[in-house]
Amino acid sequence: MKLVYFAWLRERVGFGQEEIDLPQEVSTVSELLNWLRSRGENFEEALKHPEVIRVAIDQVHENDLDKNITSAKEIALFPPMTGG
Amino acid sequence: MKLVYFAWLRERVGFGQEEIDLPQEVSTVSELLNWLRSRGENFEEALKHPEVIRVAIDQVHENDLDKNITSAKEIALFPPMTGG
Amino acid sequence: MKKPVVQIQQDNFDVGLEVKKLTNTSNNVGAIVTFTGLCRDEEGLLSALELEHYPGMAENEITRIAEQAIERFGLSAATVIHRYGKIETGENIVLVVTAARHRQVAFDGAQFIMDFLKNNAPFWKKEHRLDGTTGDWVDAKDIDDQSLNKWKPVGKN
Amino acid sequence: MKKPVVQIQQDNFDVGLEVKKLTNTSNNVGAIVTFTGLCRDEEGLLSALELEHYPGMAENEITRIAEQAIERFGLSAATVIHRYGKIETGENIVLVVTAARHRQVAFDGAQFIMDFLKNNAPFWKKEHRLDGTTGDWVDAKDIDDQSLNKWKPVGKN
Repeated sequence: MKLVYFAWLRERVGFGQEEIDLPQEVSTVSELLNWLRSRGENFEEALKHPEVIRVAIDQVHENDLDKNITSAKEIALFPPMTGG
Repeated sequence: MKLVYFAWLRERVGFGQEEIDLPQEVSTVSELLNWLRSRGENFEEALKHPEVIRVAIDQVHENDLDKNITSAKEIALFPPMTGG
Repeated sequence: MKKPVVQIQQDNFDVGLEVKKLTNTSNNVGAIVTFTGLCRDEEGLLSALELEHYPGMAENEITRIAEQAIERFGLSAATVIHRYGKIETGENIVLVVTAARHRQVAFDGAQFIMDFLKNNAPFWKKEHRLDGTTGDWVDAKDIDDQSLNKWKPVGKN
Repeated sequence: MKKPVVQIQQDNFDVGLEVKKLTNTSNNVGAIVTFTGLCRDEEGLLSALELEHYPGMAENEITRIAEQAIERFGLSAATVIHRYGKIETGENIVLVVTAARHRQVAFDGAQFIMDFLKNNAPFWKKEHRLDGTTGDWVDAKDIDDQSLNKWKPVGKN
């Protein structure tokens, strides 16, 4: 599975994308966020304000933290958008 | 005093403008409209639907039929506007 | 207060050029809205519209409306160009351009100008039909009148 | 349903050209509205904005929003162009063009697209300051979130 990060979230994580194998105990968005936080200080810092983390599954916005992600190809994490 | 007519009102009157001397008994918008109607069939036809006659005094819209017009230089009569 | 640019002319206008003029007025403009009104063929009925106007009053009335919009919404700039004479279907009739720091203000300013222009600017349209006949004078629409209702009077300060 | 034109690009766009493209689609278009979003200098603080985007999703999300606008308001046509990369103050960032028979529809369609684009299109802005330092990431504004409230869901027919 591909994980991609944007804007200050990318800067805090330290890179823009990575390929991961989802651990067996991770099957929802909120479980993914918890697992990522355990991967180091950079992720802890990047994800410390969950209320400003937006998630897209296969390039579609996903607001439901309980959404199953096991069949996703690409999950993106980013701050609230400021285009336009 | 100059009177000017526009659109179908101009077509029904038969000309676009004229110079007139305001009769002594005419001092308001509604008195002007009544006097004009007495000037011939063309004016009678042009002014027969008072609800669709708009009036401008010296190039400013005037909704008050009792407005005094004796010091006006130019009075315009026209149908509802359809610009834009 | 910034003065609006108001032009009443027979010639066509260039939307891109008028936008560029307002873009360069300040680096603190964040939003430009344009409205272009065009001559519709009304499902193939019309070949053109003939626009009659009241010279002098047309400029004055549109200037007054644009000045009100600049003051009420705090626009950075506003341009209004209205054509007269014979205008073929598909051609431009009227252009409104508003510039502001933020988008809602630019949108509101442009809509305000168009709503009042429709009701108060002394222009009248006569139809030229594709079959060669001269058609009717276009009727004023109730909907244009109603569109003023959304601009309730604001208290003076 | 007419498909919107959506472009995500580094290069600038030409407002006049995009308007002309929609003008020529039909002689029954009576109204064209454009919205141009520009890079403000924030009272002399900024020299530029760096726009980061999510390739693929940016196109998809804006296309979805523009298609919704076309269907909901019955637009004749819609174009959205959004730039990315480094954009100097005074330069264009985003363009929305809507065409319709009547003006209220064109205005509503353009505002709808901008309101949803602001909240849902995956773009992020980072400040470049005039003093040479790299500034903050621009914060999302509550007002952009609230601006969605005016577009209440409509019943399906």
